[in-house]
Amino acid sequence: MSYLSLSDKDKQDMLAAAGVGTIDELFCCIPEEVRLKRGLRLPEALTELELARTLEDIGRKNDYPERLSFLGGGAYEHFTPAVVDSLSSRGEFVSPYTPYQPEVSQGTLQIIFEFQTLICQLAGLAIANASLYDGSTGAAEAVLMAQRVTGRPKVLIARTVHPQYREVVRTYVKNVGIELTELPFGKDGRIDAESLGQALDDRTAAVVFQSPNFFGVVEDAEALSKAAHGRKALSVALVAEALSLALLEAPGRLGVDVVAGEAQSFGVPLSFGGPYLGFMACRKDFLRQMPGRIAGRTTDVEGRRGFVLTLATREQHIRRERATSNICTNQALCALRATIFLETMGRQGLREMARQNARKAAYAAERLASVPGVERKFSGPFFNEFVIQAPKPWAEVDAVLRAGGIIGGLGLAADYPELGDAALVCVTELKTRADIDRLAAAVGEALS
Amino acid sequence: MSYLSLSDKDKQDMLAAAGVGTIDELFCCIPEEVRLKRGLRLPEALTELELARTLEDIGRKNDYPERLSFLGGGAYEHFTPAVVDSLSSRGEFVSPYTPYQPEVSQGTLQIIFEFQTLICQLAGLAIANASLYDGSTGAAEAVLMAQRVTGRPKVLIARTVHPQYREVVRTYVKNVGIELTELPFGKDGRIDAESLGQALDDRTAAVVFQSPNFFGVVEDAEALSKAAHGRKALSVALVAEALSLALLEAPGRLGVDVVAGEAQSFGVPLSFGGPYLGFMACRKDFLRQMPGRIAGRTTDVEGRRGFVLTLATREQHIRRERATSNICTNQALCALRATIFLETMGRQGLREMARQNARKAAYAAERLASVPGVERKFSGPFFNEFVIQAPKPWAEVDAVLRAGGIIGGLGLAADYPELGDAALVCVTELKTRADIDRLAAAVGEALS
Amino acid sequence: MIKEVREPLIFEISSPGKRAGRLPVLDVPETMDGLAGAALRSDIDGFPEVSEPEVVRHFTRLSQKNYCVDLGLYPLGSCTMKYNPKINERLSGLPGFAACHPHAPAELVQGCLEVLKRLETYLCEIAGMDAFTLHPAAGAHGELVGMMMIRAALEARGDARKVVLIPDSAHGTNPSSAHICGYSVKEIKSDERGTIDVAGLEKAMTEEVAALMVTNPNTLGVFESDICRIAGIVHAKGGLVYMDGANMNALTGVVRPGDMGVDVIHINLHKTFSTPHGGGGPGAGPVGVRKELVPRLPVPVVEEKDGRYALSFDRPGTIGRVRAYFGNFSILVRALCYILSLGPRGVREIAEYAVLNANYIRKRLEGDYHLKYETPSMHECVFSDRLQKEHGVTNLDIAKRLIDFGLHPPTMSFPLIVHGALMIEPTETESKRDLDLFVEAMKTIAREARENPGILKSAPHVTYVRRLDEVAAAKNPVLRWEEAA
Amino acid sequence: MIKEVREPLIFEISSPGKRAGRLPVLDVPETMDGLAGAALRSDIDGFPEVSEPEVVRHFTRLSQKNYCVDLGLYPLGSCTMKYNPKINERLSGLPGFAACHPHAPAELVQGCLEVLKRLETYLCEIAGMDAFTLHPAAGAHGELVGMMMIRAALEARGDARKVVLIPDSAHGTNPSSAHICGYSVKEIKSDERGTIDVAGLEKAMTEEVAALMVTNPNTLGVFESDICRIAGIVHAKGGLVYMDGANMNALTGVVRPGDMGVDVIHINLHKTFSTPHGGGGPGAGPVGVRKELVPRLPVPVVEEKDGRYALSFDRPGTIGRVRAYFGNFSILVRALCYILSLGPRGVREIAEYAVLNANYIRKRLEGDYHLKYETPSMHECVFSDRLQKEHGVTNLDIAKRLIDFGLHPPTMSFPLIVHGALMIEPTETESKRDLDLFVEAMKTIAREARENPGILKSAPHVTYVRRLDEVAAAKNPVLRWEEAA
Ligand SMILES: Cc1ncc(COP(=O)(O)O)c(C=O)c1O
Ligand SMILES: Cc1ncc(COP(=O)(O)O)c(C=O)c1O
Repeated sequence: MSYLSLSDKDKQDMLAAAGVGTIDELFCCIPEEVRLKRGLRLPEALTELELARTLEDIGRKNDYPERLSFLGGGAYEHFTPAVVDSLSSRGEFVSPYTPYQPEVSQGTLQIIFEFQTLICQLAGLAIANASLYDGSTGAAEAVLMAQRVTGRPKVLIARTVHPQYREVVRTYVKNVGIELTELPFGKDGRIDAESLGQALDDRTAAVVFQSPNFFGVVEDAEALSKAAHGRKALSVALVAEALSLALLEAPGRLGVDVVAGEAQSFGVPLSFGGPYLGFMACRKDFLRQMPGRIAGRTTDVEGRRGFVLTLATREQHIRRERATSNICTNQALCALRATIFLETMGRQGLREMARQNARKAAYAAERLASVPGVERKFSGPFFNEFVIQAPKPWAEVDAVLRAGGIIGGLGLAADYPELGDAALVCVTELKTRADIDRLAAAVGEALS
Repeated sequence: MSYLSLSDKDKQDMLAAAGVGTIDELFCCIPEEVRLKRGLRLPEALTELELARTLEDIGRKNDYPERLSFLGGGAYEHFTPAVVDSLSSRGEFVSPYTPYQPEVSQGTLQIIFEFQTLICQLAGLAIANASLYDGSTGAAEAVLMAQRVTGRPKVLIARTVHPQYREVVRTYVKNVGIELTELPFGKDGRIDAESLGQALDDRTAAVVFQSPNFFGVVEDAEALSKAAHGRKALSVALVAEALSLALLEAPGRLGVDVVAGEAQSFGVPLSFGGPYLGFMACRKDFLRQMPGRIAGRTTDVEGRRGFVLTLATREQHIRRERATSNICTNQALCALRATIFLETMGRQGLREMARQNARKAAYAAERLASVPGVERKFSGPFFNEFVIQAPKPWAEVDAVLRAGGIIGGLGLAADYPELGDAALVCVTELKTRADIDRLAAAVGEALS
Repeated sequence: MIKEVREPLIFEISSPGKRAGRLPVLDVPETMDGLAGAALRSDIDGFPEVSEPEVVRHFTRLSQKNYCVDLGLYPLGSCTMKYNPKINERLSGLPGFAACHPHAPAELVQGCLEVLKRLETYLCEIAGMDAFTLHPAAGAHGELVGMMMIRAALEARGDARKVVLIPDSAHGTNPSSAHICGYSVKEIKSDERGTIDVAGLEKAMTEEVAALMVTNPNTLGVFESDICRIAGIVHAKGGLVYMDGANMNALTGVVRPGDMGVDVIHINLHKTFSTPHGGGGPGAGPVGVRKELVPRLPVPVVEEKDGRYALSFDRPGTIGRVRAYFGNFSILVRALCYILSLGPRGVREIAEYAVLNANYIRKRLEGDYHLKYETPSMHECVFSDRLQKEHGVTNLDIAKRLIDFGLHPPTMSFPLIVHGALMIEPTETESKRDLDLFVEAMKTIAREARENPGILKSAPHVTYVRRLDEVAAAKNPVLRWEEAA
Repeated sequence: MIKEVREPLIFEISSPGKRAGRLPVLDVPETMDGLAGAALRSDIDGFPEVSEPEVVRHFTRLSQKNYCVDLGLYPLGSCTMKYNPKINERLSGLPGFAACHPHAPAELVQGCLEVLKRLETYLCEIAGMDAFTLHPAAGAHGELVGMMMIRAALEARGDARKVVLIPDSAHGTNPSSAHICGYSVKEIKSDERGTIDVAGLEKAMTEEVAALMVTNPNTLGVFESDICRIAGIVHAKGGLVYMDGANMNALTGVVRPGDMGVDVIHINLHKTFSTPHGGGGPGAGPVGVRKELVPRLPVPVVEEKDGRYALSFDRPGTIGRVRAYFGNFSILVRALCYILSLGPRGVREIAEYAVLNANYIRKRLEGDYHLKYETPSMHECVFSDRLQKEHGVTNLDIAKRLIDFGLHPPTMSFPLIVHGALMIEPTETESKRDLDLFVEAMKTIAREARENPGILKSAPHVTYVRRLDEVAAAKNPVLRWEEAA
């Protein structure tokens, strides 16, 4: 396939107009010695039909999609109304650039404005940005922002935060002199209050926790925020399962200063980990420290309401090395999907979805706990994920389940050696009672 | 799911405005005794998720799609560029009505105008309409039109015309006093010239043939047209495989007066037989006898070019019982798909596709003929289909092939008892050499 | 997005050598032997040559020159322009359906046959008929098939008869379909209520008459309250009652045609059952019949026997085949999806809210526009331009002016018994906000007609093209692009 | 379609009780025990309540308020707004890919891993590097990851150094990314050719300097002809050369960064490799490195062993993780599709035709607009508004006026070394017709600037909104809708 649009005649006419005889002459300023003297070593061009067959074959090599899976841990399989695909795939949404020219970008700009509003409503905070790359880099941006706001060097981060989010934060802070201290968890799967008390001091910029945390357990955001504020540190809540915001009290109402996280649950496909949808909301007074793009309302010369990208003075193309972040291109199309998803599910639908997740997870936890030898690891409240402990190494259980076409959960041995044979089980509204019973039965067999 | 858009308050306000207390009052003029006193006996409402699961389950009950199939005979599996789906699925194309208000329908109208042009170019005739239901009803309309044009009562139709097209024509003409005479075929699979000569007389309105005919054989349109014109009858060519028009001489150039047929091959999915795309092209002097909608060029009050539906005086909404046809809604969206398909494939691409069909069919015919006991039934030239004769009843061969995941062709015993154990084999550009070799090998086994 | 931009014809941007569509290199011998003896063409003169990016821009730009239901209210009377669910578009295109070949053996397409059988069953329940055929490709095709069955039934009785009675308010396809069936048409006048004049019908209904074609509610949006008496009169003389069900949207779940004496009915799935219009089709016009006419159904008929489906062809008395294969299948899938997603309550709500919305508009516009018939409205109401005519303004001017407000005009071409008709059908899926936008626009236009008729005459002002010269288009027809010689 | 129609915010058409999204009835006990002890909310204040038809209209209408590549030329400099193939959209969404969970065991997602490995391999060949990481989510992310690898490599040598040199023509993300890496930025002046002043560089290049970040071709569309000498200078002082590959579209198949002394490079797949911009993302910014830096690659790394793929985490020396999971996977699928469909020749044609189109525009507009640097252009050319300034017309006015012609404006926000910049990048997929439409519009505007500057000042005239007050937006920010108290 070629996507060029010039006929041979066009090409000749244009070369003449450009005052050259051949295209090669146009590359004159590239030193002869570095030019590539051979053709690229790439497979020969495929036609559309061959390309489709090739990719479909590669896709079929994935042996995961057909299985009954209870994987979660930062990426969630949720119902997505058909309107999300049909509307978000429109060329007018897919093929424009960042809305730098507002007069011809009112569609995208108004949608960002609506997205910011929806995120604020869910987070219970005053302002939100247009998106960040994903939950992990969102966490890193939140940490950097906390340092900018407080001018303090130390950040406490809970061990119950998504392991990969913690790794990314570590990578980001390495070169800017932020000390990370990890907060251990207790029997209930929540941050250990005592250790927090000891670690908190006047050099602490923020207490960073995730709720529901990586174990699916809901942290006590109110207590954590109180503790942080007691030392004038910020309370930063990370959210990996954004759907929980529809059911759990809004973090902003519990004293949280910054909410950052992952909104993939809102109509963005699993797609092997990306593209996903990082988001951030915070208190109004942090506005000028906020990373990423923000859309705002204004009027045109005739007084009509319109929307524009605003507060660009925070951003790299104006501030350069003094910008609040280096982010430029973000995840606009994913934010669009989320906006369509949220407005379609609506006030009632979104809460119903969240409730079904909680109830199905509770049912699954109970069914699994009734399997001889299996117990729930943590006593804390959970949303749609929970950790179970099997009397056998999880790898062995997993192998048996897999043979039966089931992916029962995520083994935690690698990320949490201290938990031994535990596994994280996720149950969303897409799992039927029969699916859950099938899992429980299979685990029972695997252990008998 | 419900697609209503009124809140309870809206409903109350509107009832009040309408001056009634309940919706039931609005049905006052329906006699009490006939009103339905019970709820409809239908399955309870399904949510989108349940609906999707239900339809996907039903779809999985179809055991055909995964198989290697050589079925043709009026419905053809061809390559369709991805742009056809992405563009034709746009709401602006899917959700408007017939373009009765040209100022807000220029998209659809210009596309019809382009479609008419493309059909004229392929058929080699002066005018074409905006579409008809499908090939079979197109054939019937052509027959009725021939009678209107000539005022003659008798129509000769070839036995080599698609059997279902012939049945539909028979149903249509039953009540309007047209006599149908069927023309037999010869060893070459073409209309038997002698019988044609005998059947043709001054009461004959038209000689109706299909080319390539149902056996895949290309009829001698020029000779048939000459013969028809010799008696002042019309030459009407039916086309079931529209792709053939890219390679075979344009019927209009061979003396054909009317071309009607099926353009499903141009980007319209098989979809178990419909919706498909009937089309008709003819000589300019038949314009006022043409059935169906036609778009024409005009100008607006500012002299800008625009398009409108025109010559409506032929149609039912003006002419009522004296209309050229009762057709109103046609197959506009399929015509749009065909237009995108043809403009994407283009002058070179479409001809290349047609050539590949002819060559792969020729290769398949040769491979199959080399299977001991198998022979090609007809000697006439063929495009992408041909009839083979097996030494065993085709049903038996078919059973063996099917067990091997292959649908080898369409048995002709039911429609052409006189052909005994013959089958119609179709090979398009989508079949690879390996597919064809696999078929030949399987047929060999089935016969050994 | 820009009004002034004129999109060229694809032929005008074509240039030699450009191409988008490509195929894999041929993997068999180059031979053309198979075609030896056939006349081949050397080229397709004038056929377009463009790149894929050009194709995409061409159609994306053209799409934006269309108004559509996805953009706003589309109150085109008698067309039931309701919302077309996106999920149905996806499901009707599932590979399991889209890839099925119509010649595939029945055992291998049980899913497709199940779709057909289920839809037939549900339509029977909704219309109160004994059987349905799904073959007809549209409403007019359904009328033809229905009248053919009536004729066949009468012939079986020994006399096909000669005449079909049709009210003057009927849609043009009715007389046209009757005509193709070999019947002559006799028009029945409407009375002052806009309904069939029963006395007149009684006179007209002779032994010569094969059937009455009645639309109910009729094209005025008025329910034929005497329908039972009317059916009685027709039946008494040995005739049959054909109902044009294009307006079923007013009745679903409330009253069933089969319960009011109708013998044969067609339904437009692309109206009542939400399958999209696609700018003029494809649709589907299933036909329902009473027991007596079941033998006349076109072939093939889908039959179910303990969970397995088969096609029956051997049906003495059938009118034969009316279309190749099995009708507009993917349209039928959409209709099935729609019924399944609505359920019994939802199907009744179609009629309830369609009628509520229409009556809301009627009440709000009474006084601003003339209403020829005071009779209560069902799913649509028909105003006329009589009050505006005094200012030299016609229904066409009103229609074009509505476009300036971002709205689609009502139907004007019929019913023929209302001069300067404005036939308004909002459908049940509209929001109060969109209904109010329409009402306000119509009220503004009524005022403009009095105070500033010029602005109506020159409308529309905001479209890519202004008012188009339809007379010139018909006078010297240019129906295709031709290479400038 | 109508300019005047203003689309309300969804919150403004919301009303209590309306809903679109519904779920099946719960099939497990109603209990909330699992959440006992957690603080729950009773509602989501202000959250929208609308019907599905309303959602569809809202977004369909909003979409028509956007300009996009599918509608016309989008000559936004440095953004490479080329055609995005539709087939790639379909293939990247295949269930086989879209349904894969990132925590799925590697044995069950071999297809996904094959996609990653193949793309890495092809990018290495195209850029002439030894390894690529596909983790970065965008160009800026790639810069950060690249600079982190440089820092880690230098630290391993014992000294991370303090400074990064960046030309004054560089994109804002360069200094910003260097800063987050803990480096201070020293600006390098451009010479009269618009390229790096080699003498100046030689002075600035000390042992304090960790790296030079060079964009080649630079943001003027000019190729850094001294690139080899420049690399030599940097390497001689123990520094590394980072190349911002956002402008790879000028080089593919013609010259490979790895062959001109570049140590680390990021590429914007959403530019050179045709993945759509989506109104601001998602994109992907893979980073390529030379052998010496391979140990620094972020984890995990995909490894292939006789046809089987595995993920390697245990890599001492890695900078660690830079993003959860494996990058913007579906974007990577699109890029792979693009490379496979173009092949060796097609990939070179990207650069050939991108440069031809840019030079065609440059030659046709020379004289009408001022060209600060006479140096030959590659894939884009940067004019300025100097000639128009004499008439009080700025590049902003020119940009807004282009909108009236149905075209998108060029880039104006940089390079900072050209005041009133008009950075024009047509890309290779444009047709001569579309290029000529742009050239004619620009010429008309140049004339208008002289004869009728007012019409430029008041532009645009044809859009849904006219020129917007960006100052007011920043002065008192309204960043979300709030319920009118
Ligand atoms: C009352 C009535 N009857 C019949 C028809 C014809 O239906 P179709 O256009 O599907 O052939 C229509 C279509 O507008 C109609 O309004
Ligand atoms: C030269 C240059 N470098 C870097 C970037 C940043 O890339 P991204 O927006 O993908 O982060 C851009 C984007 O415009 C650019 O033009």
